[in-house]
Amino acid sequence: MVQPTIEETRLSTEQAIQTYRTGARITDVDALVVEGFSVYYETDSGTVKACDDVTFTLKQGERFALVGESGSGKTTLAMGLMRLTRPPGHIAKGSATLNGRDLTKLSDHEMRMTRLSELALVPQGAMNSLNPVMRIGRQIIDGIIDHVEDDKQAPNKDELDETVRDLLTRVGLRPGVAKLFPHELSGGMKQRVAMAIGISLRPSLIVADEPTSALDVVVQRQIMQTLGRLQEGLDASIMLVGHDMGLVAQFADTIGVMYAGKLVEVGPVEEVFSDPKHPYTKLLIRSLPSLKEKREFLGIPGLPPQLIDLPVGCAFADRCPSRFKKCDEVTPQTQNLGGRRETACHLYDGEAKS
Amino acid sequence: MGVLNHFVVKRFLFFLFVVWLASTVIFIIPRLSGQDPVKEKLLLEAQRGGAMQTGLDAMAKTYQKRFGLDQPLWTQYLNFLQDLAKLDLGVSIAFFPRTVNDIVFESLMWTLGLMGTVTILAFVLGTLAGAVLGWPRKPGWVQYIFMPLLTLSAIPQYLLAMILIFLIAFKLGWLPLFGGYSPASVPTLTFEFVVDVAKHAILPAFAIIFSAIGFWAIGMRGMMINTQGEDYMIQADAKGLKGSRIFMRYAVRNALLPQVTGLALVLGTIVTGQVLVERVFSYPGIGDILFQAIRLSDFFVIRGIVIIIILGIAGATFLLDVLYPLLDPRIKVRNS
Amino acid sequence: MTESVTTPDTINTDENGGWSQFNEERLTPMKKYALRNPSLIVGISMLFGMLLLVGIGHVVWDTEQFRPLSSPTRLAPTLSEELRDGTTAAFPFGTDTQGRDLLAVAILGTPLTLRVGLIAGVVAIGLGTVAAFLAAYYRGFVDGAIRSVVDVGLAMPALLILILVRINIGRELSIDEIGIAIGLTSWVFPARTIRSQVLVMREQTYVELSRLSGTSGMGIIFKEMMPNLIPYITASLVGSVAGAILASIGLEAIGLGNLSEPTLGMTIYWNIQFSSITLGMWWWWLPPLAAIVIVFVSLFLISSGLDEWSNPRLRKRV
Amino acid sequence: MSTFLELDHVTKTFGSEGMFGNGQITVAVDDVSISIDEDEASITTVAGESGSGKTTLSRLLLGSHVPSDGRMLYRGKDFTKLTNRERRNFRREIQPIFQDPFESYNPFYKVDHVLDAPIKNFKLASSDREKKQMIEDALEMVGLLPGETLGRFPHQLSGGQRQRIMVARALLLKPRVILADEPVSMVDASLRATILDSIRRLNRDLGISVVYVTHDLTTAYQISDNLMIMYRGAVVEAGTVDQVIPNPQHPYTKLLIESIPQPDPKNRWGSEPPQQNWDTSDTDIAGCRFADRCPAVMDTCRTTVPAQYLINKHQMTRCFLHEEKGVMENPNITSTFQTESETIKAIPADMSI
Repeated sequence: MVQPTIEETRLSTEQAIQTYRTGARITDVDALVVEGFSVYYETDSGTVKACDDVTFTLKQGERFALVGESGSGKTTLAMGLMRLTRPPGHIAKGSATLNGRDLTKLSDHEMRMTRLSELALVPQGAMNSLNPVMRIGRQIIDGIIDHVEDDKQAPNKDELDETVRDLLTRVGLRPGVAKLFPHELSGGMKQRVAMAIGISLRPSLIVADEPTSALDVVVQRQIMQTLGRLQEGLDASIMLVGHDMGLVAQFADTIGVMYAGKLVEVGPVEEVFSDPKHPYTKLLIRSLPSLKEKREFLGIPGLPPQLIDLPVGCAFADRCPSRFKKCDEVTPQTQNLGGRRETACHLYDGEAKS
Repeated sequence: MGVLNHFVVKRFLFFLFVVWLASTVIFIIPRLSGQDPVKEKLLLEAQRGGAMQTGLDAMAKTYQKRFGLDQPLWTQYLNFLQDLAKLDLGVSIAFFPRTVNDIVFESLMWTLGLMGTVTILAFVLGTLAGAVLGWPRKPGWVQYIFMPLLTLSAIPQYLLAMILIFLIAFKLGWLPLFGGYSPASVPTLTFEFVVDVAKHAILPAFAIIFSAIGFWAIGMRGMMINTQGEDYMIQADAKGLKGSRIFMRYAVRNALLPQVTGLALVLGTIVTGQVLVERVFSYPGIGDILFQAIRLSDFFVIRGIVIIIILGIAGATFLLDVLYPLLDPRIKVRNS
Repeated sequence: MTESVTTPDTINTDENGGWSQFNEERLTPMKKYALRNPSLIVGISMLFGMLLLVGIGHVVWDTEQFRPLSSPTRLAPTLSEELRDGTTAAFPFGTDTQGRDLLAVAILGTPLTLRVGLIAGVVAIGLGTVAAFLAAYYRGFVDGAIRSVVDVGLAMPALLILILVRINIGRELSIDEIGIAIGLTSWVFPARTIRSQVLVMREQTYVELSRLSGTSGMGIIFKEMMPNLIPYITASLVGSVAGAILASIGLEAIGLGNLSEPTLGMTIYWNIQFSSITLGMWWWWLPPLAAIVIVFVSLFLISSGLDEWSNPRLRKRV
Repeated sequence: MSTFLELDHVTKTFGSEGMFGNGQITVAVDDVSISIDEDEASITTVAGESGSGKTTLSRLLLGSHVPSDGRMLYRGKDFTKLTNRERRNFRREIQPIFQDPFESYNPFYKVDHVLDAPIKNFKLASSDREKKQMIEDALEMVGLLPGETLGRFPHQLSGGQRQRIMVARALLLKPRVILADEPVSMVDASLRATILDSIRRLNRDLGISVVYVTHDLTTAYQISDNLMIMYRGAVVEAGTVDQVIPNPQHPYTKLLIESIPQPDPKNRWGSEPPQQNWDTSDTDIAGCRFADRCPAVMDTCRTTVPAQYLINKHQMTRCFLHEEKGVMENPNITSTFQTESETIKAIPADMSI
């Protein structure tokens, strides 16, 4: 297996130091506006509302983390935004406006051209997301040449080779990797290749779906820091989908917490971690073990509900320590609590600001 | 490169091993039954007397000398292997003194010509059909056209051959009923003769292709459906690639791998099917010779044909094994 | 449950636990699924429909007329009672050049051919499964030896070996002997495919856990692996039966069958032998051919139905 | 105090040698000496990244792998020389909990099957009534209601429930040691707590020793007493968890702890660390395996294998930075796990080689 030399990566390390200047990165331009977005699965036993009525806004340059347990609908939402939902799933309602265009209204061809060029996916489990019988270089080039508009000249071989070399170097890989097959790379290297593909057309939004779930902590940190550095270079936004609250705390600017298909809380990472509003978020953060202090483990009692034919009311009510009568009668709506803080919980009824 | 050589050498040694073990089985079978088909055949001929009478002594002597039946078993075995190494398959009993090589190699050309073409054609067409059938974005009508075709694969090739003979050759009279070429024509490389041969080959070819296409299509369809679930297929979509590229370079390219492995596994079945189709059409290939030899109890010709076929299958398997790493880059590393 | 059972709570666990659970809770979804699997339903109905017709035939028809010279020769299908020479008989399927009643042949031949296939299939799958488990479970030398035999076997078409054996035995084989011989020569393919299934399963965590729970080698094979392999082995069995029928008909068509048995393959042999096609005697070759086609198509449908069952990915779509 | 299980200079290599091999050898476990005591139940974490050898080590302890070099001793007796009866005892006394709770179940059976099998195979119950009681007790011990779990198929339960049934299964066999190989890495964060809690209860309430194999130092810190850090087959640092986590001495341990994504937005990662170089095969490396990534690398590191240096009586490391502290007298790593009262001698540095 081939790895970049230490010298090669040290070059990039220096750039990485600038990664956390949040203020300088986020602009006030809306990159992605998601409104009432819903993905349903029609099954024999009923409609599964895997992702229901999700609304949020992602600013240009922002790192937005979507967290939740398995089955909470976070990956469904991400795949739905890319319009990669497979039958029997379908986008039931809502809109997702990326740079002023509603993705749900695009034709199939327009959507195909939008993928990678404006909206790129860095997939979960990069292990298998590369075609095992195709060289790395070719897999990077593929995406580029399939996005050349009909009336434009395709780049020639030398230009493409140069692009591949450049992309690989930028994600911290040796240019020679282009000639290798996926099985000749380690997990971390494959994830880097996936990132090189993701940024190849300078997208304005990168959807990173659990990009480091199968990797070791040191490699995970390297990958996330590289991803952050690449985002800086592109002025792009990132939607990080994951379940690891630690990773979110390290990486994201804004966090959105999903539970049973709904977005239950949104807010700046520092604020949500120090002062969570929704009881689910509170319990989730309380359950995280730390290296600072030893204490008893605190889980969240109970299990998430089945998503088929959810009853009216709050889906978290059964597990909620603050449950009261209204929780079983009215489905809570998202309310703004000032700044960018939002939550869908009846505890805050009456505190809403507009 | 060193690894590749290593790999080829290993496969070749295995090829030799297969041929050796198979030949040994062939050597043992007659010894197990306690019967001697050769002696019986000679007796039968002697009883009949007639035309063969004069040659019989010479034949018996050659037979004795060649096979040294008075010698111990292992000497016979070594002689057998020695002859095999020289590709000397012995002498025919029914057509003494013609050698088996002489008889078999003539018909081998017909068989190889037909079977080679037809197997490759059926594999390619069937794989393509299966690829389309297993593709979720296929046009709806494809299902209705191809699915009945798949059912044809369930019908044995030689029965399909009979139906074709009845409909096309007998009822409609469009193509010849049997044979490899018209009895009247002279086997030379003239245009007329080539056309004649082609006409005779159409029906047997179709009989084999029709039933084999379905077999390959079913396998490929299954592999295509399996491939749909792979992460790299989702990623290919997420990359915004053209449908045609995802189909060919991502789906088909990967689904093809088990398909090729499958080809190596069913070579034996292919040959058997071909042998029987030739019998139905009286096609002058190896199958027809085999049938004649069975009728005449010409043991050495039968044994020769079996050995040739085994050599062919083992050889083709060896070739596929050696070429497979070109298709699947992961093999070279595993090296086993 | 009957009164004789003293401790009812012991029934649903223990030795037969797997199967009783299988019956109670698994059957309902299985039934539901079967209805969505038309291949399986159609295949099974076709096969049993044909066997039913054959059974009725056995009862109502004089099957002794399958013998040569038992009937007038070269008679086209007729339902009329009066014949040219004055005898009264009906031959709805006609007769051949040697005076067999082709209806009697069809009634007798179909089950005979299925019998050869079934015997051979069971022998082949039995041997194949045992070899596969020995190879995959014990590994090492056993596996090496079995794999070599299998690889060599794949290069030796069963039909050719059967021809060699048959020539050397020098006498006609009975139907059952043909079945066993085919089974003995065609176990390598199932052995190979089942072995790879077992190899995958043997690496499953639950197998290792069972071993660490003190389950013996046999226990692991029969309790942990077998139940999950049953759909696959059943599908292989159907495939093997079809393959064996194909081989038996091939053997018969080439002239090495049992000349006194009216199997479908022998009927095909007589057809080829007497060039029935060029004689225009379509009624001679059509019934055996149709019977064979029905047998193969129904086996094919059953096997692809079972395939779909044992391979969930194929199951989802169709 | 008596030793239950001991690895004595155990090395495990994989790879192909001989005529058809390609000559590549992976050293999965490199000269490790540890022991698990019978009387003093503790939780010991074996931590490291993938390829560190932690899983191989756990398979060695389970008896699923045989050492390539060195010996494994079960109650003082060489593992390869055990009688059938002793081997059977060994099987019962050390029980695993695997990573993926779903794959631990045979999809053909209800979850009851995994609980029935060990009782039957080891003849732990004399009647069905007793068996039922045992199963229910074990389930209650891990916080499950028998009525809500028994009689169901694995896919009808949550990942947390499935994994807790696995803990209950191990419990039924009354083992001396439970070997938990990444037991929570495939379970959602909110469900992890209950599983780890039930493992900890086994240790505290029933006196069962636990070997916790993980890549997650945070949970390791929370539940374990002792910690071993592995890197490419070698134990590079070991000691009590309270000693190692706050004061890591090996550069690799430091990097590992720094890289943990802490759930604290105010305490973020530093700069990007260098990547690992897998170019060199295990057999090529003459010195310390971490040398090519080490920020504090010295010339000796590339040529000589560091010995086990004793930092203090609760911590040892294999790093030349601590050469002056002296080589451990007792090669058994677990000797650093001992309590305050016992003293451990180190050989002065100048005498060591």
